Amino acid sequence: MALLEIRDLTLRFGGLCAINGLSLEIEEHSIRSLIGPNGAGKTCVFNCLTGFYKPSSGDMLFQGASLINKKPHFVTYRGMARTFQNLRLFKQLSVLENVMSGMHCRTNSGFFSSVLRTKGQQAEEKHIREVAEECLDFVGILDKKHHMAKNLPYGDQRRVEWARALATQPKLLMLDEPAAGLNREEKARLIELIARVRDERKITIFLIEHDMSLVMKVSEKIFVIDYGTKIAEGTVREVQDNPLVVEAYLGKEEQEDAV
Amino acid sequence: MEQIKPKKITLNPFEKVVEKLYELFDNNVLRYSVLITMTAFLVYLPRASSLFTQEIMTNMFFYVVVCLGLNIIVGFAGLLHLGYAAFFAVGAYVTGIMSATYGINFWLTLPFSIVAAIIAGLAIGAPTLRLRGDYLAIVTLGFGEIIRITVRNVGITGGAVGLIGIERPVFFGIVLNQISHFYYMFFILSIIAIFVSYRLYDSRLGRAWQYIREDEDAAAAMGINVVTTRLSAFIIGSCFGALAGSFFAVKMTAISPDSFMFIHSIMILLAVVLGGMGKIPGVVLGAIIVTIFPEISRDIGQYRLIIFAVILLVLMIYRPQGLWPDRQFQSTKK
Amino acid sequence: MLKNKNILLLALVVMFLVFSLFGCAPPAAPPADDDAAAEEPAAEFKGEKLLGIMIPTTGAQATDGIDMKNAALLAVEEINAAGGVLGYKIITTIGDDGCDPSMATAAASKLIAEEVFGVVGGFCSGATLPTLKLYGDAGTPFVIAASNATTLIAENPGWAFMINSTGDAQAAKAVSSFENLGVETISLVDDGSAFSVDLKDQTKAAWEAAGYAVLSEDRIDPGTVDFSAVVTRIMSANPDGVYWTAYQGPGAKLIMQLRQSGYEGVIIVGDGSSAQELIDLAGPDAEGVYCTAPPVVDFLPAAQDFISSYKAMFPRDPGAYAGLMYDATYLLMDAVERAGSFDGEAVKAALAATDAFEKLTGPIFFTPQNTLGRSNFVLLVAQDGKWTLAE
Amino acid sequence: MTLWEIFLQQLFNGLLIGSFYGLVAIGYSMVYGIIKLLNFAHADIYMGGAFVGLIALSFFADSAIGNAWLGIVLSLLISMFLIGILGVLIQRVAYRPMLKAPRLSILITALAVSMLLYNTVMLLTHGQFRPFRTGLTHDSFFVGALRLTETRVVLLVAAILLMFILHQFVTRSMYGKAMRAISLDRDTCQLMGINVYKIVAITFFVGSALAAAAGVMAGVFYGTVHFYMGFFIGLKAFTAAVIGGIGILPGAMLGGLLLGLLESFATQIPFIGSVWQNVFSFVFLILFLIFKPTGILGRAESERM
Repeated sequence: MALLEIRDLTLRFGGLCAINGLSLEIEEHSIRSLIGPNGAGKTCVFNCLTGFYKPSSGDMLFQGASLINKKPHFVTYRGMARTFQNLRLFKQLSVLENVMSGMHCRTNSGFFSSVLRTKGQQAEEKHIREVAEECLDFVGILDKKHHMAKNLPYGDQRRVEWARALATQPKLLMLDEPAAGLNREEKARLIELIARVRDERKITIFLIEHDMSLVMKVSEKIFVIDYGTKIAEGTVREVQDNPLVVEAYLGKEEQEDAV
Repeated sequence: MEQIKPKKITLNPFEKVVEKLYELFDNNVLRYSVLITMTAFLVYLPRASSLFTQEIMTNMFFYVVVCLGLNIIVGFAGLLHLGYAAFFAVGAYVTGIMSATYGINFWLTLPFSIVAAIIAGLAIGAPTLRLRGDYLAIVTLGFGEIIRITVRNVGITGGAVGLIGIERPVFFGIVLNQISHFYYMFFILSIIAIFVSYRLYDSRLGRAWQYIREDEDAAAAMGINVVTTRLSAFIIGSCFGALAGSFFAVKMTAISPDSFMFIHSIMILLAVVLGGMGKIPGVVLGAIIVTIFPEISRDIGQYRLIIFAVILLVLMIYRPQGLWPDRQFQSTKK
Repeated sequence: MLKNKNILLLALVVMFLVFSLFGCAPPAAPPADDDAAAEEPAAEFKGEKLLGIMIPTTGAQATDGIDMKNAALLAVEEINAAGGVLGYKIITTIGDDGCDPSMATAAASKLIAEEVFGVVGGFCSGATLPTLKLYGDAGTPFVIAASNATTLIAENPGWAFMINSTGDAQAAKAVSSFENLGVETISLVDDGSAFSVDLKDQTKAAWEAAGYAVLSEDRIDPGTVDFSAVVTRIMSANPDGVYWTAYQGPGAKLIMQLRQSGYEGVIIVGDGSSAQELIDLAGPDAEGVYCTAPPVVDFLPAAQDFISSYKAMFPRDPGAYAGLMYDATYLLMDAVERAGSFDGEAVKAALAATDAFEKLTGPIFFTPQNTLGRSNFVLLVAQDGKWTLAE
Repeated sequence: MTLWEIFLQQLFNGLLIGSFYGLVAIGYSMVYGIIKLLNFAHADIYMGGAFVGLIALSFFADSAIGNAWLGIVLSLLISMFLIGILGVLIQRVAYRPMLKAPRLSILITALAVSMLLYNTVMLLTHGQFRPFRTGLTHDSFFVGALRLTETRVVLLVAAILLMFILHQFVTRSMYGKAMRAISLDRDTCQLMGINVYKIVAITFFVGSALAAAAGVMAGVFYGTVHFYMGFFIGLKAFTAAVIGGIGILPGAMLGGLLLGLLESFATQIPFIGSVWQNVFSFVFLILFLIFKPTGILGRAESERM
């Protein structure tokens, strides 16, 4: 059974961003990419999946259970984690605190246990810290855990976001343009990291990306959408040869020239 | 894509001093010795000072408590609350009514005061916290006025005259009726408030508030239920206020609607913003400034609020983090 | 960027200081405005004794508070010029109660801490209330010049003396005035403040006890935008008379709206509205409005000297409560003289034994509850843009 | 008075006060629509408008223009212009540097501006009421059972006229279109070459001018002005804006009229009366926030959960 299944998803939004009868499936332990020209509705798909937008119709099943009408925090609790296209770190907090946020939905101490600092709460805090540090170590920035997030270089801020998403202990990790703003070297490390996340942590990966070279290198299967509709699906080679895809991208370039 | 470069951190002299202090106080021995000295000094103070000083200090401790309560809402969770005095009134009136009208022991009224604050917090928090933060601001502002008008118009609260003859509390056989008693009472309360604030700040719940304050969407994506977490901050902060109000009622022995005007809410908010929202030492500093400043400069009386308004404006535009500097590097321990 | 911020912070601090300096020099204030008179005691005095003045010098009621403070300062100056009290020079200290109960307790504690021998003042009843116990505990005699809610009586541990008639006396005056004007049905309007609600309740009780009907009771909260709905309600009840028990600002608005809506009955306002400001605000609509007022100095023959020396010392009119405050100050000094010492107990006993002390506002003597032994209210009527005695 | 007469009278009272609420609510709504700021200072701008109008009027009274209404109209226009400029200044000095700042900071800034205006006027007037002398007589006449004065009728007509002009301005003019475009998507507008700052400034000018007009009209109507006069009307105008649907201008007008009517009639209900008048409208705000936060005219956009 597929880990994630989208059936006939439609989002009417009044304006730019819309999804039109999209269906796709993501198998466990796979790496899947969603590509498409600007404004094709890629991020909208993510926002629907993670509960930020409420789709107009259609269904989304994660491990067989519907995600319709589920709020973002519940979606995360169920095991889907995401990163954001433009960094959304907690800027005024330390790197470690940022990553610790991921553990929120896996823990449960409340007001009284915090104030009284009960044994259970202390053990939980220790556990949160350990998981967060392990995630930071995994992405390779454990040494910067006490820096304030906003003081880190851009590439490191990206890695904090991945660590934060990993800390939610997801089954599915959704990366929204993870390579945006990274240099060549950082991209290379990203490709390696994506593979490691899948192989070492057994996490399925679903990513949106603009950088075709990166998409070609990491993903096993690609979905292409344009104007909210899926126009192609398949391996790198299959997609590359698909005339619809070529048209969508070339058409887009023409538009850009016109602007 | 804009490349964000790491910022080179330069500190002004005050920030340097505080940064040094932070480093210094990573040392446990030093930290505890300073704390103990300070506590000893404050414990000894009533013996060596006039009633007036004690009154001001009591008032200051009281402000520390309410400011830390509001800080949970405004500073930790980033919600603008403009009717804090109303919650403070809820506590004061619950205690006042139970003790003056029904003769119930003061200490027994405290749980009721908390329950009342929770109910009031739910009543205005639940509908508004689902919406944008601005709504909360105006609703709390309105709520402050409503509570004031309601206690004025209702018989059980003693109407406009208020409640008179609230029983002084008895503590292990001692009737607390001297100003020095209340000095110690509010001193202990403020220590408890500081303690609870620190514990919350460094806890799962406290961090969740800060995540939401920093970025609501990212917090939701990390699995934090934004509405209930906000509501918890709102209610816990309100309970602080209500408890402080209960103690205020027994200290004054008489309460009236005039004690809970909009201006009181504003002064408390000002103290929180002035020192630095979310920073506990900053908030304590703000509470001290707001209570001491008018006393040492009574002459400027009527200009006080204009000065505060200008400070607030300049602060927000040029130094939104408040007077107390941020810690630039966290402790490496623990 | 950070440098820039530092400069701005500096600017903030400078602004702060400038403001404080600006504030330190009270604009156009007379020299006697200082908290404690700083002049060196003249050689003939045995020493100095400190008198506390508790009034609101900030907040919405500051105008009346400052009038009262000035009157007390004038009295003290006159007393010192006449050789002081028991050979001591009297100096003063101000406690600002801000018309707010919590500020008032702080102010009272401050005065007590400064070891004043007695306190004069008290304007807002709500603010005066919580201080009674403090003065009682400290054994400080307190002559209350203006506050007159009946609720004060029960809270008084015996150290406070009220020289303004209490709310019930004013209610009685209002009832008799309405009767004399041939009114049989009234509407009552208050603003929700302690003092105005007290007066409304007292008036209602007295009016109904006299066998007449109260047709409607309304409340106009301070700051309420629109009175027309309330006015329509009063018009629909159509009473012979309307009694407004609160302050002049909203009172003037109410009078104007009533008259503009065609109300032709009797309008009486309580002592909170007895200031000239009411007539200034309401203009021609105020003509013929009555007021149950405390003994305002303008109408007291004995007070002409007071008015001229007040105006000579301060650039303003004395206001409604200055006379009472002046009397309160003199009364306290008189009690000290009679007691022969500044000791609290002795002064308290002397105050209680006061017999027909008379200065500006008529004879002062006290009931066993320490309230004024007679009604001092007068009925005024607005004529040609001025209050004049109606009797 | 018969029940019918009371009804008519309260209906007219409600319409008049409602149109004042509407004029102030428009300012809240416009500013909220365009930069998503709850402008706390708006209520104080209304109050400031009344005082500027008072000063201008005393000027005209001295120079003896003769016709009372002419003096009022002139001071109304002067007040609208000057307060409009004040609104733009406030926007420029206090809000513009904060547009990218966290929500909380800009709200506190707005609060600080409000405190500053409010306390400045309080100091300048020593906290006293000031008479607003217009020289108008209040001879009344009857329309059926309804007792009216010239002042009331003119004010109501003027308020409705102002709303109408605003509506035309927003729907027809280039600025109005840009204004609405910015409220939909500021960043895109910037890309399309719209000078966003200029449009925001114009919004502040128009909103503040309308509040000033309401202030002057309130002065003319009630005969006194006071530094505190803005507080409740601010709260109620905001309620009106929410009732109508915040960011929607016809909604603000509708909400204002509705709230005015509700309040007037509520005064006549025995259990509510004048004592609970201010509480009543606030309860309405809460009810709307619970059941219909988008307001009467607000369309439910694709919901963000």
